Amino acid sequence: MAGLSAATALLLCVSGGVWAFIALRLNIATLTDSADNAVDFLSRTLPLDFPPAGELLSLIWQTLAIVVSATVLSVVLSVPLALLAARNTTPGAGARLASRGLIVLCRAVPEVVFAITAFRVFGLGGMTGVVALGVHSVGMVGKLYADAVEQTDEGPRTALRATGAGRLQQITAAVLPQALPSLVATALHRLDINLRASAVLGFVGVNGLGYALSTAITTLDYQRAMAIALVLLLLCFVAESISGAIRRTLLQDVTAVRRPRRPRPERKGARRDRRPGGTAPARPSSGATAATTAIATAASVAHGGTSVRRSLPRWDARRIRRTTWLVLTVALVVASALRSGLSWSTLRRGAESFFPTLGDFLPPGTGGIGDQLWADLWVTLQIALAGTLIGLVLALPLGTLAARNVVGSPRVARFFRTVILLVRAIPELVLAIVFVVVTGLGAVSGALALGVGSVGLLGKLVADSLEETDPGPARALVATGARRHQVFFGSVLPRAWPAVVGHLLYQLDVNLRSATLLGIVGAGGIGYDLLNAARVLQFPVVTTIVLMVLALVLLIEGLAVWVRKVYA
Amino acid sequence: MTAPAPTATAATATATATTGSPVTAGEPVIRLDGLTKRFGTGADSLLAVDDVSFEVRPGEVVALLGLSGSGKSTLLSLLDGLQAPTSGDGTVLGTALARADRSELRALRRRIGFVFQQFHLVGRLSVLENVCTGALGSLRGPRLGLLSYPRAVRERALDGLEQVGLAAHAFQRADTLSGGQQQRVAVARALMQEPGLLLADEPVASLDPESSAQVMRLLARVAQERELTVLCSLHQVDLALSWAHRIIGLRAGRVVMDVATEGIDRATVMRLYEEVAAGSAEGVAAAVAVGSAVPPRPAAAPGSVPAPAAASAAFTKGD
Amino acid sequence: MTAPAPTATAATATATATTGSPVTAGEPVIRLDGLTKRFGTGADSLLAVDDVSFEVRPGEVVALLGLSGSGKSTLLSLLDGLQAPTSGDGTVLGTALARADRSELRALRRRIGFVFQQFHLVGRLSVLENVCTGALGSLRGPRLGLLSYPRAVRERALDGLEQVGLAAHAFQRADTLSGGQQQRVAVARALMQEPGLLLADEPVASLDPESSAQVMRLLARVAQERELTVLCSLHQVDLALSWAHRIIGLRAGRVVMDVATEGIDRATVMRLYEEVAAGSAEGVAAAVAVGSAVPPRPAAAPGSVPAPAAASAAFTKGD
Amino acid sequence: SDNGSTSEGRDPDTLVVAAIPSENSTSLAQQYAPLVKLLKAETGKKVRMQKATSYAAVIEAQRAHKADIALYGPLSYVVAKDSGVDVKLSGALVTAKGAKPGYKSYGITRSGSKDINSLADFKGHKVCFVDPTSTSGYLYPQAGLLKAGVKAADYTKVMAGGHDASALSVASGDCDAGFAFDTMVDSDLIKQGKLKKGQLKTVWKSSEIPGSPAAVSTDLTASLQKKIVDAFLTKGNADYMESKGYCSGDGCMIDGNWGFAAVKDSDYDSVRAVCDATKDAQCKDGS
Ligand SMILES: Nc1ncnc2c1ncn2[C@@H]1O[C@H](COP(=O)(O)OP(=O)(O)OP(=O)(O)O)[C@@H](O)[C@H]1O
Ligand SMILES: Nc1ncnc2c1ncn2[C@@H]1O[C@H](COP(=O)(O)OP(=O)(O)OP(=O)(O)O)[C@@H](O)[C@H]1O
Ligand SMILES: [Mg+2]
Ligand SMILES: [Mg+2]
Ligand SMILES: O=P([O-])([O-])[O-]
Repeated sequence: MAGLSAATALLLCVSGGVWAFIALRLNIATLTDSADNAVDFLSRTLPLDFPPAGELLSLIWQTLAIVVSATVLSVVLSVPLALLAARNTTPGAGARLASRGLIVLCRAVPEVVFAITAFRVFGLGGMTGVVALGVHSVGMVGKLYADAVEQTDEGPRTALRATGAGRLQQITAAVLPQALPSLVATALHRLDINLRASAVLGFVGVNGLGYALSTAITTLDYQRAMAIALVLLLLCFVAESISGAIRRTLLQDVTAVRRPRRPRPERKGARRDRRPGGTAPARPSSGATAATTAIATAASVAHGGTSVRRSLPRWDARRIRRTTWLVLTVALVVASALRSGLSWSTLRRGAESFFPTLGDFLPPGTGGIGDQLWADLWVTLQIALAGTLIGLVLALPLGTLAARNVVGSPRVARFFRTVILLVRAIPELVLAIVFVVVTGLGAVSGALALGVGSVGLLGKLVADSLEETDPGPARALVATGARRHQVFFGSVLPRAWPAVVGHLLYQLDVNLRSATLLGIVGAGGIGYDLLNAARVLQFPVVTTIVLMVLALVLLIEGLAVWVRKVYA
Repeated sequence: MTAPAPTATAATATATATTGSPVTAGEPVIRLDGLTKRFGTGADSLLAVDDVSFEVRPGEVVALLGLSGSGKSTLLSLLDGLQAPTSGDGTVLGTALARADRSELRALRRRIGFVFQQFHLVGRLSVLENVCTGALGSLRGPRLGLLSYPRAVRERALDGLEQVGLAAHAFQRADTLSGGQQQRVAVARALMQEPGLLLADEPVASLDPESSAQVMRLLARVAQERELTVLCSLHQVDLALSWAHRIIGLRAGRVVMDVATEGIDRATVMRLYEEVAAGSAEGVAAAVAVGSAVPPRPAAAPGSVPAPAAASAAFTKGD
Repeated sequence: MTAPAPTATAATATATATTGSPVTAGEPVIRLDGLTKRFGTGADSLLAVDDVSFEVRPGEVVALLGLSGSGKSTLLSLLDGLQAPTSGDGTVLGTALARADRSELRALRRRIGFVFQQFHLVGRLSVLENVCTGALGSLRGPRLGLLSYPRAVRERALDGLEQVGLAAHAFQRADTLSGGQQQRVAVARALMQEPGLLLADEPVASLDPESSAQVMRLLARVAQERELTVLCSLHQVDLALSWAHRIIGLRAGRVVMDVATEGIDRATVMRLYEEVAAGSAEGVAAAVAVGSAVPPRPAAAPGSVPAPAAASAAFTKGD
Repeated sequence: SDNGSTSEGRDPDTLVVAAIPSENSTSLAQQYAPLVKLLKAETGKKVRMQKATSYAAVIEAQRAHKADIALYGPLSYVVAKDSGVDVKLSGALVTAKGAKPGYKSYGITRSGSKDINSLADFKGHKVCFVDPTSTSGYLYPQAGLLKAGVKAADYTKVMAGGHDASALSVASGDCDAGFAFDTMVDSDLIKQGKLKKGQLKTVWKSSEIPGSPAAVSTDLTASLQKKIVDAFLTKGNADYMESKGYCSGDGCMIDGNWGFAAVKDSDYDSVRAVCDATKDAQCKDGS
């Protein structure tokens, strides 16, 4: 019954997308007509124009310091919030609702607004940037963390519950270790989103890569813009490959089947003598000695072959490598925190001016444009639905092809991961301008830009959640000789389904909020009003708009939570 | 791999285990009164545990037998407060299941060791850390990583691993262990609690005869040394006969047999598994009659675990 | 609940099963040549399967015995091409494991039924749909939802469920089944493939004696009817003796025993599990000697599965 | 909008008007509705208003013939024109009837700071700008500083992100001195209660920055271009539109202005001069 209504709700969403698609008069013909405009535009991005090396390096380090600090801040805030928000770890319905609400609030308020607010609290400087980026990031990180926690297998946790372990103990010992790969991957994913979002740092007096990028675009310096985008792309590649390496070591055995390699020539050495001639399928029947040898081996292996009893693992290569990584990461975080201007005095100043600043935003007001706000909210919803539908159509297959446990060939998966990463690295504004050039200013270019942009996020989320499914059942279907796509539909998808649907609704919510982008390209919508109200210092209107967006986002979030519960 | 640890003495054909552990006459450790668990509602609902009432005295070693799906796992999880009963009540170690609040349940669970049928290890953690988590109930605060456990706990966990023959695998990731190895880790984890009551759900299902016997011997020894009460679902009737004081048989969620192992013969117990259609209800009923009075354990009637090397002869009881 | 389905005839004390399934003299179904699997590298690496060479003829029913962690599961998964061997090679149903490409492996797997030790059901799907997925290899195109399977497949899946006594649970979610029920679903799924070779990893570990016997009878019957070759890891020596033609014993990844069940006695097989320390290496060696020639099955020497109601007497062979 | 092209030019059914609302408007209410009605009545076409905040998007839309009329800042016009977009001026906004179009940039510091009294004194201080695309918050100030002999290396440059942020940062002491446009300092922030009158002192005023222009695409047919220019210059003002009943009272102000006045391309040479002086990236032609 619940399943039926959940399916109906999802179907309604998809039809909403189709309807919006039609209502916005999105059609392929107009697209292809003006495609040469886009080609012409893109040709103006060449040759690339890089900033001088020294300047570039300092830009990178400055940006990286703030972005790393902001991401760490978001992780630190998100872990407890997510544990309160996840169905299986929350202490109660009240706490769950409150923390979900808080997470959604962080998401509903764009970084720009956080930046404007944080500027009034902390003044100019890196600290403000860290807070603005970090707090806004909680909206995504907290949500994905909560999802990851809900996704964990309940068995081990029940086992610890049965030992009388407390809630927190159960969580640290059974839930977090299971969710760890996902937590790390999400943090790194957010890191590269924040790298690009660092344009907002321009609002707080910090020059960084993102800001240099947006400045380059607004001054029509596309050669510089694409050069910086390329630098960002490389940084994202680094983040992605680190996250990939971590996923691989942490997830181990994700791939259903390792392709048999041709056997290497044996180096048997000592045991050669046991197989005279080496051709006959010699059973170890060659005598008592053979069996004895075998059993002796068993004994020595069973007892570890070593006499030292240790209660901590040996310092083998793996442990050394892991520890080195850990130390390096901690060092980077500390250096970043220092570089980004974290200090007690700014914190104190922040504490003093927090509430007065909050006062500027209250009570909410409409600035005399209440009707227009509602109309714009409607437009925004339309664009978001259409954009998400486009994203769905593009990202589902791409994300699926990028999951290593689905396609089997690591090379194919890596190729599609790269495609997704490339899409994510294209500056959104450039994407938007391309569509403006193709379709003109307005909702259509907004929806298209959102749709294509969705591939970067949704594709990755889909690929990740497919890779995280329990490999066991998939192995079982592989063992029946099922083809890859059959294994996918028979086992991987049913298991990942709640997560995929969750991500889809999350994308809708992201697109709804990306309305600021739409405002930029003249699509109208609530995002434009929000930016404009902030620009002309009408903070009560900002509050109203944030509340309106919040209501919509909460609605989607509620739908997502419910759907996940039904399909859990 | 994993030849049994040297602590187990397999040389003697029938290692006595629970020998001489008299059931003390104190308050029952478990007292169930019409305990019932129903899954689902309406026509499709299923009575997994149906009006179960029995008592278990301190020090008793009880085997829970029954067909697949007869409600053994569900009953055990009710006893640990992991699921709430639909109706009826039970008192375990002095705690009333249906009335206990969260902290009382936690305190109760701290005193009960539980071995899950599906092991439920944390796959990504090392074997040793998995065993250490068994001590969480007696530690304060959350733990993250092997290093966060006190050295004493780690040492004790290593001892436990040695006892189940897995010391060499201490630092292997739990999800790369073989089925039987995982099961033994689960046993070691439960024993880390130093429990007063052990609930074990088919703790030797995935084990070869030698490892099974080794684990059962271990449980029997611990039971005797620490005056532990044990309730253990099993599929091996011979093991149950030789090892337990008492057998409780379930069928479709109901207790249909409750007998002392002393003096009962294998055939009688096997009737528990007989087809219903075969009209053998009376047989089972007869068996139930045998066990209708909870047997006060004679001090000299211990179960013993057959050593693996023994041929079928070992399946006869006695030591 | 889940009383065994009426199709199983438990009334007869010893249901004949593999009786009269002569091993045909054709090409071996399995031929292994120094098959080896090593996990990890360097000092910590572990030889899970160590230089294993043997042959299995069409129609043979082989039990794979060994201590926990001796490499049974690893060997089975190598045979199904689910893991790649580190060295050595094997030919299964005419396909060379180390040389086969992806599509050849898939074609091979389509002809091999595999029952996993950990069942590996898709928890969120219904029991029936899980069984239906067993037919995927012989269907074209992806399937999503029970309705997407042809009616014939669903009917066959239902039959399979009936045979393992779970028809009543067809529409229950797989992850709410009891351990033993899940295991039987896994068996039904493997049989959906109508395989030429069945690899079963402890397919009755979580089952009570009646259900175990029922499942083994089923496998034996299918083996006979369809000329199926079976390689099945087991922990129940008696079951192996009564049901298989041949026993292969593993120890630390090595084959240390390879004997026909005909004429071997339980004690000899039990030596497989003996402690190394006890200096019994010769015993095992002797056993190995017994099995040095692969036994051509005499047509009249079938294994039989003891029915549950039978007492220990049933463990003697014959029908 | 690119349907109906003929040899004489495009004659689209719908006119697309792209607007970048200026930051010194104080109202959020419908700023362009009366103008849309006017254009509709005067050209007989459908009119679609597209508000955007990205200069780049609007300029590229014009270049690709996806926008027919643009309302934007002086610098945007200069960049568009000089980068080869086919546009011509059709007027610029003025705050009151008869006024000269334009506004000024202020150099500011705290009233209390005794040692800063001119741009030359900015040397050695932390100076707040708005952002590198701002005419009044960056471009003109740069030119002013250069003229006063202050080179980029002589002070610490901070981008505050907005005119308000720049002014407030000066007030709070985050910056020693800074720049913002005139009304932000003189009235907007004071009305908001964020600044007290007399808290900041103005130590420099820029030359008049030409007003925000309206530019029409020259690939439209000549007659259509003429209709549009006429509409802007003679009827595009609060008085006319109110008389026609398109609007009433304050609702007739266009983005806070009374209406349009005639301007020539050479009026924007001052912007070009400043660009030449500063050689700043934002003046580049973007290709
Ligand atoms: N992925 C892996 N990485 C490292 N070691 C492994 C891995 N898989 C298995 N092993 C080790 O290989 C050995 C053989 O395991 P396997 O699962 O084949 O044993 P088994 O005979 O099936 O045992 P059981 O009867 O307990 O199921 C064990 O010691 C196990 O710990
Ligand atoms: N969450 C659930 N929802 C619905 N039915 C359930 C649920 N859990 C268990 N059952 C059903 O309850 C019955 C008893 O299950 P239980 O796991 O207690 O059996 P069991 O005696 O442990 O069997 P086994 O020996 O196979 O492990 C089974 O028929 C099972 O399908
Ligand atoms: Mg069970
Ligand atoms: Mg195994
Ligand atoms: O409106 P400005 O370009 O002067 O910031």
